[in-house]
Amino acid sequence: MSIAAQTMKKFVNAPEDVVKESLAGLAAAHADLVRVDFENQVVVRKDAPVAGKVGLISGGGSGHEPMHGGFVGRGMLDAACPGEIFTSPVPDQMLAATKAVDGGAGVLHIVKNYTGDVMNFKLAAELAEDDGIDVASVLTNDDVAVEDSLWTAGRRGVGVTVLLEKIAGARAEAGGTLQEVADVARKVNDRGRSLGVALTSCVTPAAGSPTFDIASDEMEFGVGIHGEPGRRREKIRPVSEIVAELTDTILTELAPANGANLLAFVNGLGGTPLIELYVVYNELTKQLADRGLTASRNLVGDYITSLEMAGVSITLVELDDELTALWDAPVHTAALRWGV
Amino acid sequence: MSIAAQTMKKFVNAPEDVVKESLAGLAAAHADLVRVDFENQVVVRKDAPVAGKVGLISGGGSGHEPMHGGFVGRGMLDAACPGEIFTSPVPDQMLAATKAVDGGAGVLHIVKNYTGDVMNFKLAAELAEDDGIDVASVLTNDDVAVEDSLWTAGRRGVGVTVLLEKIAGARAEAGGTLQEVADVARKVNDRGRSLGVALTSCVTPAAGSPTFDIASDEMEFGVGIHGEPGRRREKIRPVSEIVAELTDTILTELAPANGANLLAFVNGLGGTPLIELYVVYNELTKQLADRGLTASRNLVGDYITSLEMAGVSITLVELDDELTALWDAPVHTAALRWGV
Amino acid sequence: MGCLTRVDAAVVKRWLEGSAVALHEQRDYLTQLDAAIGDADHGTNMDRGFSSVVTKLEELDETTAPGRILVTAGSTLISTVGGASGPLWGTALRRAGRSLGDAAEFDGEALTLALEAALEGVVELGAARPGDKTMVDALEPAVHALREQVDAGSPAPAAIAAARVAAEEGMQATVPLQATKGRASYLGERSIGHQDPGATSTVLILRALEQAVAVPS
Amino acid sequence: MGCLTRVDAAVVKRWLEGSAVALHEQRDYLTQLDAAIGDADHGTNMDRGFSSVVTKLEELDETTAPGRILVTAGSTLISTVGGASGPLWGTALRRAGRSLGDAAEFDGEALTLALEAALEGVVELGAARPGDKTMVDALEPAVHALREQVDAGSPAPAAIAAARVAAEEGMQATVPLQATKGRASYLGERSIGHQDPGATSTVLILRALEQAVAVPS
Ligand SMILES: Nc1ncnc2c1ncn2[C@@H]1O[C@H](COP(=O)(O)OP(=O)(O)O)[C@@H](O)[C@H]1O
Ligand SMILES: Nc1ncnc2c1ncn2[C@@H]1O[C@H](COP(=O)(O)OP(=O)(O)O)[C@@H](O)[C@H]1O
Ligand SMILES: [Mg+2]
Ligand SMILES: [Mg+2]
Ligand SMILES: [Mg+2]
Ligand SMILES: [Mg+2]
Repeated sequence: MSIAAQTMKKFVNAPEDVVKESLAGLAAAHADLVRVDFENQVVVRKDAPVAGKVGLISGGGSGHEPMHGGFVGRGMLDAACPGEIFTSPVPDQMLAATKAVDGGAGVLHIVKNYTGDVMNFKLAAELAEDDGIDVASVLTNDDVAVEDSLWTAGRRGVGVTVLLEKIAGARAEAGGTLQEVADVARKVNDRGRSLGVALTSCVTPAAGSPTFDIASDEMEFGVGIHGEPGRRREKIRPVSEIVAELTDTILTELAPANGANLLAFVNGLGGTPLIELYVVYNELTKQLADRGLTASRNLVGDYITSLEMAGVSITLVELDDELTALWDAPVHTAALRWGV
Repeated sequence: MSIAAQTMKKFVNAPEDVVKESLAGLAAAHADLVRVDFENQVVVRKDAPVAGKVGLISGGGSGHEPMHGGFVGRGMLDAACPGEIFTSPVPDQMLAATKAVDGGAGVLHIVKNYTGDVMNFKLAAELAEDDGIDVASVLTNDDVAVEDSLWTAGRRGVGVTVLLEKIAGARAEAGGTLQEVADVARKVNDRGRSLGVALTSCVTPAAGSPTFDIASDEMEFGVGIHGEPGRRREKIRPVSEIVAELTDTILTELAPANGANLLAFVNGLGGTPLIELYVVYNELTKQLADRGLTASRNLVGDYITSLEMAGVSITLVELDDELTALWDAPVHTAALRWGV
Repeated sequence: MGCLTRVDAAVVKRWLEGSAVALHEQRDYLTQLDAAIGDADHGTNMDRGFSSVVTKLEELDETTAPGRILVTAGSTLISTVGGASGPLWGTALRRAGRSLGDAAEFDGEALTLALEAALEGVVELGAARPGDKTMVDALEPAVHALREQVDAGSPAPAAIAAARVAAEEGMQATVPLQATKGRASYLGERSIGHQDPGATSTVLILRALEQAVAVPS
Repeated sequence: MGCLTRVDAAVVKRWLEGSAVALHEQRDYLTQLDAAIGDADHGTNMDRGFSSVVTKLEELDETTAPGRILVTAGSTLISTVGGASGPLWGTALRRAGRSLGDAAEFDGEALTLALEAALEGVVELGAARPGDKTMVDALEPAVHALREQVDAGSPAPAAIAAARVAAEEGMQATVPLQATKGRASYLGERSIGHQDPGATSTVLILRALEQAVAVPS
């Protein structure tokens, strides 16, 4: 296996061990926050289950780090279920996570809208209900690159997932009921939209070669976080033009109120340096100002990635007082931390 | 210019504007923490100068984000001077920063050991002294890839710089005198060593092409953060072997006490995904355990980068009670935050 | 080669083992099909799942009823595959097994009811209709053909052979279709001209059934 | 072409402007040399610095003394270059200017004292000795030759020509050396066989001086 590993530009041993070894590293680095159940491959908040608190779990294929394992902790997720790279986890993981975080107030399943994830979470929810655990599910589907119609599996769940996990987690920490936590989660998804662009492809350890080919002067506009194709392939343009189109497309679908306050999230897909993410954020603030909109809150960094893909996604969520207060509430996870 | 920009896999407008535009983004995203003096190209802590507090400034070429601008804030730096990409800032910037943060208790210059940085900071210190400001300078030189001898410009300053800025910043926040802050800074440098390895080259916006060529199955062992050559070029090996050699080489030079507590810092150079950094951390903890050493504190992520270079560096600092307490002290910057 | 009209546990085991062999042999081909319009893991997924099923079967004791075997196999797929095909094929086999109950043997009619239940489970979970360019485009015509043949009184082996042929036709018919379900739907018109991986693996599984029934037990 | 033995502000301006032109023309060549053993920015750095110097000169009024012009030029380099060469050349020109003081004109002896001060400043700041593979390997022999010629009574133009020749020899002599200062030192033995960029730009600046003095003012 190490032979295969050596032919790619990755720090790995055997490709099939990457997920488990990475989880071991996460557990060692953040033993104060999480514990990892290796048998079920689940990352669990250290003090779970928190009695009387609604439990939040999410999951999906690995390769999007820090999502979701890096979001487990106080004020965000109670557990995360990492699947193999880019492959949905199985219901057994989700069931184990659900049981591990059930503090008696029920458990919320946060599911990104991909056929595999949806089906596996659906089966897990049925199994949990059989065990008498109260489960609610919310679906994130914010990627405007995909039209939401009978002709597709629907918009994909991307950047909004991160913001929703933070905000719903704060609601649960504040004692919200399962219904209340699920409601605010759906509210974030309804008020949020995203769009991304890739300059290079990711490389999965199993494949060892790029997921898609792209010329040195091309970008994939509307790329998915698994390297799924976007709206179109085109020549790379100056960042001002790229951000202008991303912002336009997102706002057309989001249609926020005049002068709305937005949570502006500039997300790196893994291989784009921070210096460029701030250039993108600078362009975004100009675009918003031109439209009389304000980024009253922001997040800039790599939070929902696609391995080493060079690219960026922008997520905009229309805030109100409730969402702003929940966003500002303390959070303590490996990847997001403030107020504590 | 946008033509040039479009031929590289970067989100930029004109290459010569990248640094300024990125600083504008930083200022917009973190207006609560910093202000940017664009005339002098200096990032200053929002509430600087803090009366009676020793001011800490650092600086160097850009392209290493979040270092240093992302470390300006409470409990760390009072100002940062970003030069052009990979080029030392000029004394004027350092002088402006020194004046902006002088709260009457003197100013510490944190300088990475590169000929250009050292000379420019030296001239700046002289100018500041002329203006009657008390200045002390500490040099970081932790990169064991370079032997510290008459035959070289000396070990390069790399990962220790980040940890030193945090720890010395805490000492200053706690009311330390210029002498005390400088002493603890030197203590961190004396007790810390680093080594890095690159799998791919960085690409500077001005050049638009890789700084060095490297085959698809090769790695540069001991690379510098500007793409300087390391100890040798060799075939990529399994991460377990790479981390074993990195750890060996660092510990041979560091020679920590038996059973020492270490601050273990696994740093991504920009293009390596987080899932791999945790795999590296997992290997590092095994290596340390084999030697009876403990990573009582750790930091895993991209903190001192080389644009989009795929690679990782490991920094180990031997802790004692003083350094541990200062590391744990609250910090609030764009890139490092806890306890507040 | 002898022919039987009644199916028992041995036949069901041969079916699952035969499916595992075929999916393993065709693993890379299935993954290539998925690379073209999906995420290049269908072969890996099905191979991982069915090899786990084979391991699981060895743990079952001799007397286990065919229905139970299928339920166990379905649960194993659900627990080991992930992705879309795990829940889909897992549910299909579980539903088929439940419909067979605890009988030690069953006839063509019972097999037909079982596969109808399987199809129902797939459609319930995935909400795909024929023409959506999914495994349903192979499974649905197969179950239809099976029903017709059995109602017309043909013996199980012949009925299953007809089902397999119908599945192959359905599989080929996915090529010109535009996918409207699953990952392939993100491609829009660019999914046209490619054969659906899930429909392809469905054919392999039906071929394995045909062979399992054809062999004398 | 006439020759002068006394130097004034016009000559110093021609020197700096001539240096700016030469460094701009040779910008990519210098950067290539730096790419081989450094970080590929020496041409950019020197060009950026000296073009700022030229702009700055335009702001100075006619009567500014040559010494002041050099001090201003040095400060401008320090403020605009960054990297190693900014402080080094900036200090060199500032020291040279200070040693000339406010005199409106000066002779070969004063020029030699000024360049000796410049060399001293560079060595003080960078601590490089001849043989370290730096600009000192060109500047030091040049200043030596100048001193010898002037002491021997030769006119400034001839003395400066000799200095330029010595600088060129010193520059060529850097090729077989192993760098022990600056970025190039990280290469260890791999720096051998390459010409030092800073020594090369030093030659360009001395050639500009030679030409500035040769032209009648
Ligand atoms: N909604 C659905 N209903 C039925 N079958 C589906 C559906 N979505 C996808 N499929 C089938 O699943 C196959 C892909 O399976 P697989 O690649 O293993 O899962 P994933 O798409 O999650 O990677 C597709 O070729 C298609 O036949
Ligand atoms: N310590 C030193 N003393 C004298 N000259 C030096 C020293 N270090 C470097 N140099 C000169 O500086 C040149 C490199 O300048 P430049 O590339 O502009 O700066 P940097 O090395 O910071 O990128 C080298 O070619 C060498 O001649
Ligand atoms: Mg998949
Ligand atoms: Mg430089
Ligand atoms: Mg697939
Ligand atoms: Mg250089």
